[in-house]
Amino acid sequence: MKVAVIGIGVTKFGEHWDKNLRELAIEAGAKAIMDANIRGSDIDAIYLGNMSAGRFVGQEHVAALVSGELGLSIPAVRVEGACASGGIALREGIFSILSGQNDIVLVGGAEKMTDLMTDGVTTALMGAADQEWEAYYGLTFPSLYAMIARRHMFEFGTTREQMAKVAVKNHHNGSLNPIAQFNKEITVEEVLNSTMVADPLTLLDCSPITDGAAALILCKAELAKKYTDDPVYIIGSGQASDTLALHDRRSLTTLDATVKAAREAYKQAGITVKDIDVAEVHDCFTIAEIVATEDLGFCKKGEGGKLIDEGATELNGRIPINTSGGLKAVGHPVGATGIKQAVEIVLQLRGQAEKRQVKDANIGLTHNVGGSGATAVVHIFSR
Amino acid sequence: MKVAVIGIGVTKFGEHWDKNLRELAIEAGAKAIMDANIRGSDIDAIYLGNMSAGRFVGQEHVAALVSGELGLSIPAVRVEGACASGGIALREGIFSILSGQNDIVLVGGAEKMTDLMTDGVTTALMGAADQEWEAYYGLTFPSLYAMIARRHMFEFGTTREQMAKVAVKNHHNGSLNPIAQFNKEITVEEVLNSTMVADPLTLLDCSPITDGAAALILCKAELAKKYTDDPVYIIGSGQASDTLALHDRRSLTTLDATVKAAREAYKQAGITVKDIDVAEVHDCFTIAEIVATEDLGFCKKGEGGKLIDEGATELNGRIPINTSGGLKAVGHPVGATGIKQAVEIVLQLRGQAEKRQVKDANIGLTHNVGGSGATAVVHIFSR
Amino acid sequence: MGHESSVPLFWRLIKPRYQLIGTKCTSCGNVFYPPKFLCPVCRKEGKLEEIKLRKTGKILTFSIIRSAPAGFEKETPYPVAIIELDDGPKLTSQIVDYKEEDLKIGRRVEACFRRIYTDGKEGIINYGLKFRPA
Amino acid sequence: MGHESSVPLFWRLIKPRYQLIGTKCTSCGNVFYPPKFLCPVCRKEGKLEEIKLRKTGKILTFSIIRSAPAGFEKETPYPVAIIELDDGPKLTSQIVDYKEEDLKIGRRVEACFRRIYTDGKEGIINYGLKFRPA
Ligand SMILES: [Zn+2]
Ligand SMILES: [Zn+2]
Repeated sequence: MKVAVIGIGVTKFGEHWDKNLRELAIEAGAKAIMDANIRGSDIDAIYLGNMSAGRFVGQEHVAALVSGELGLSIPAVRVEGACASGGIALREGIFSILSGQNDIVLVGGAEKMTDLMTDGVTTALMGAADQEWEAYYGLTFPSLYAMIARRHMFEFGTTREQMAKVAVKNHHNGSLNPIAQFNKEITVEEVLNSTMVADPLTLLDCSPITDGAAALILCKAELAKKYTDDPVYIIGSGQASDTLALHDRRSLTTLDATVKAAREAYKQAGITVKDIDVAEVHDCFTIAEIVATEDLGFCKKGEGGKLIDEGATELNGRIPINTSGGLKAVGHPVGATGIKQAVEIVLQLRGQAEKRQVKDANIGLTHNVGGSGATAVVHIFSR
Repeated sequence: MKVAVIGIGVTKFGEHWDKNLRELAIEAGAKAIMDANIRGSDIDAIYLGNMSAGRFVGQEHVAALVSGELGLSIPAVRVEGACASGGIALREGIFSILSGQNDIVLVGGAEKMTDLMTDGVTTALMGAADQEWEAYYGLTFPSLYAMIARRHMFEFGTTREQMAKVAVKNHHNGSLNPIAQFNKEITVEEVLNSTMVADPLTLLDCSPITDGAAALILCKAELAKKYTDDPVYIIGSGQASDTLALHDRRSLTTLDATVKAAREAYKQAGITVKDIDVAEVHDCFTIAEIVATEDLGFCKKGEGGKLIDEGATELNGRIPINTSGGLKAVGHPVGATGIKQAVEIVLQLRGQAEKRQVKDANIGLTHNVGGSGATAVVHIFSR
Repeated sequence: MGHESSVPLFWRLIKPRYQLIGTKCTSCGNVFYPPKFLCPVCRKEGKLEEIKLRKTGKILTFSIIRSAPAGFEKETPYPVAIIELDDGPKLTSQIVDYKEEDLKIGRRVEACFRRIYTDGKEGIINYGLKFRPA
Repeated sequence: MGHESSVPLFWRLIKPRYQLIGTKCTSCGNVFYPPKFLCPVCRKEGKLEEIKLRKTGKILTFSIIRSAPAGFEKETPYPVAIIELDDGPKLTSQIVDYKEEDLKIGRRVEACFRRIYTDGKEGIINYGLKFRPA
């Protein structure tokens, strides 16, 4: 598999009181079109990842909305897999090129979350979990990941300090990222002492509520050099599913969907985890990054806490993780996240990540999760 | 383009007080798997069309839900384009096979609408239109199509009787279809005298609120004969977009997206409209079928009313349209409709449509519209 | 409209909704209402500026709603229309202060400021422009 | 839960929710709760029948919710857990009638019938099973 990324665009992530969903999506899309130096009319199709515009702003049919606002009449497809909507949109865009139907595709992700009050957002987000057998009993997303955390602590001795260090690292990276919602460094103590949301997770273990959009221009690999001297290629794509409800899974401390999606992506790319130079993983909660580093193979099962202790995942570590600041510090506009991860990896592979730049970044990975792990999507990027 | 349909499955359409979304989707999926005579483990991916489970039943992430309930861990993608969600899911399933990534794909559509009260459904459905510039002013879907109808009457002299005849024909066809929500014949007078919903459209001009699901098993064309002696092939697929708001369009009496999608589908299939033997078109309202027959080329612009007067679209007419009973009589579970249309065409091409069977049906067409025409999807099927 | 709406969702659009302020592309000259964020004709080559539109136009098509969405139940029946403004753009709104014979294609209308609906959840009253015979 | 729920949405699931009735596949012997419509192991070769499960099990993991979704605000803080029933299936519910030391992995619990929450919109009171130390 080989498809080129020839353009990227992203809005500031944060609370955009003055902007609506369509404006955010169009801003990201227009930036990507400019970056790719193509004309809008060169685009053959639009894929838009969005989790819940129906509940956040009352609007479905958002891909056609964006296409119309861009003055295009091309196929426009909204793709949804909860918080993995962006990653899935990217896959569908890739498939549409590999199928021979399209040459150039705009792939975006967008979410407008702050038009609802916080409890409304909490409720809407539970649409990613099992409505009848989890949400019905008053569960929240923090509590689902808190239960993963508690079990991980029980089975592997993972500590609250290790989780807090994930937040500290990602806030540090975010402080170097101009689009990040949070630009302030934090300390382990601040994480541990912040408001308890769902034991053992505090507010600073959780990614925030965010508005934002991101976009990529994909292009058939053979055509890429026509548009840019510096294309980044996607060389592997894996996706897998698991039961929607956390309680139905084989394990509470491994996301089998991540393991399976990663295996497929590595195989397609013809690489092993050792070849990865930089990765954006789905840290919706601090524990999620720890579990992800294990499930993706950056360390053995149960040693994710040790990995963060060793500093291996810092900007200058063995395997820098979430150089953008992750969902934790950049923010998590759910449908946009998977595409924002790709934007960061493209910046890293192009050598345009400025103060966050990782040395000799040739191969990068994105890992995007839906819900508590019912969907996982992994992509491998190469210069 | 060539992809095979080797299995079909559909639930009864109607008010399923005793069944939830997942049960409906699984029923249709399991039937399609049985019909294709494959094992569940043969399936490489699931594509599910669903418009608004988030608002109808509080559940997003529905493709992973269905995959999990089927005991599968394969890629599961929910696709949304309002009432065209099913048609788009079919396209994405096709692309995933043409891309070389998948051999066998389950494509479904499902919607559970009757868990909300009618005014809630009316409101949720407006998510398919422009929330900020149409819904804000109190518009409803019947009123959007009523404005198309009024303008069509003004420009072309189309009559209320002609619209009513569409309902009469489709209820007749539906009376022969065991899955249809309505199994009763109706008269032109009954349509004209039923409750006014949005002038000039009455209740019997409108498709009902429906629960239901439908599914197809798609297979790489070269593998089809391994599973069935009687595959149906999809030989053309077109999709196009237009502005979300009706008022922004070039015309109020033509859906440009339908015209463009049909042109692409005919081109891919290497046929003209004259080669079509049977068609399922998007008759969410009676006027929509009249406009569709024009936009697809079954008659000249403005002559859709005449076409129905002539009886050309009846079961034994020149070009039988909506042999299933259409959205009008079978019901319109929005995300499922595009797949149900495909099920009907496959039945017709297999010669299994029983009392609705059209003679010598070799080439069929499906036409699925999202919203008031911001999305249109056209597929061509061949024996 | 029935969406559990927040305050920003509404005040964000107050200017165009209250004052008929659209956008004009200085490159191609097209005028847009509702306002655009990007000229759909010129895209990156376009440059949009705000423009106040004249309040007059004519009915292109209409309907009378008898089965309303949540929030509008008490208004039924109410006529809605697509109106072509004299400045070019087309929009959707309600018709008010009308006699039966005013509801016809081609009827000239003008914008007037009215209450649109009250949001059930937070009691926010939403205003905007409706159109009356001119 | 916050969804504008209708009556059928709830009574449809009364049996499994009130009585811990799951399904058993007579082909592979697996027991499922929440009940399945299709055996996810055997699929078309499977045959499901209803089975009443024993009310006892143990806590596999838990959390205490301090920031609740709409409808549960007044209950905070409340513990939730994933429980493995003695009959095999795992489920998610709330823990009630507990002392602090009961909240630990491995603690044995049993099901009890309780009010879950009141639906704000229509005032429907939703019941179901919670778990208490056994
Ligand atoms: Zn312009
Ligand atoms: Zn079994």
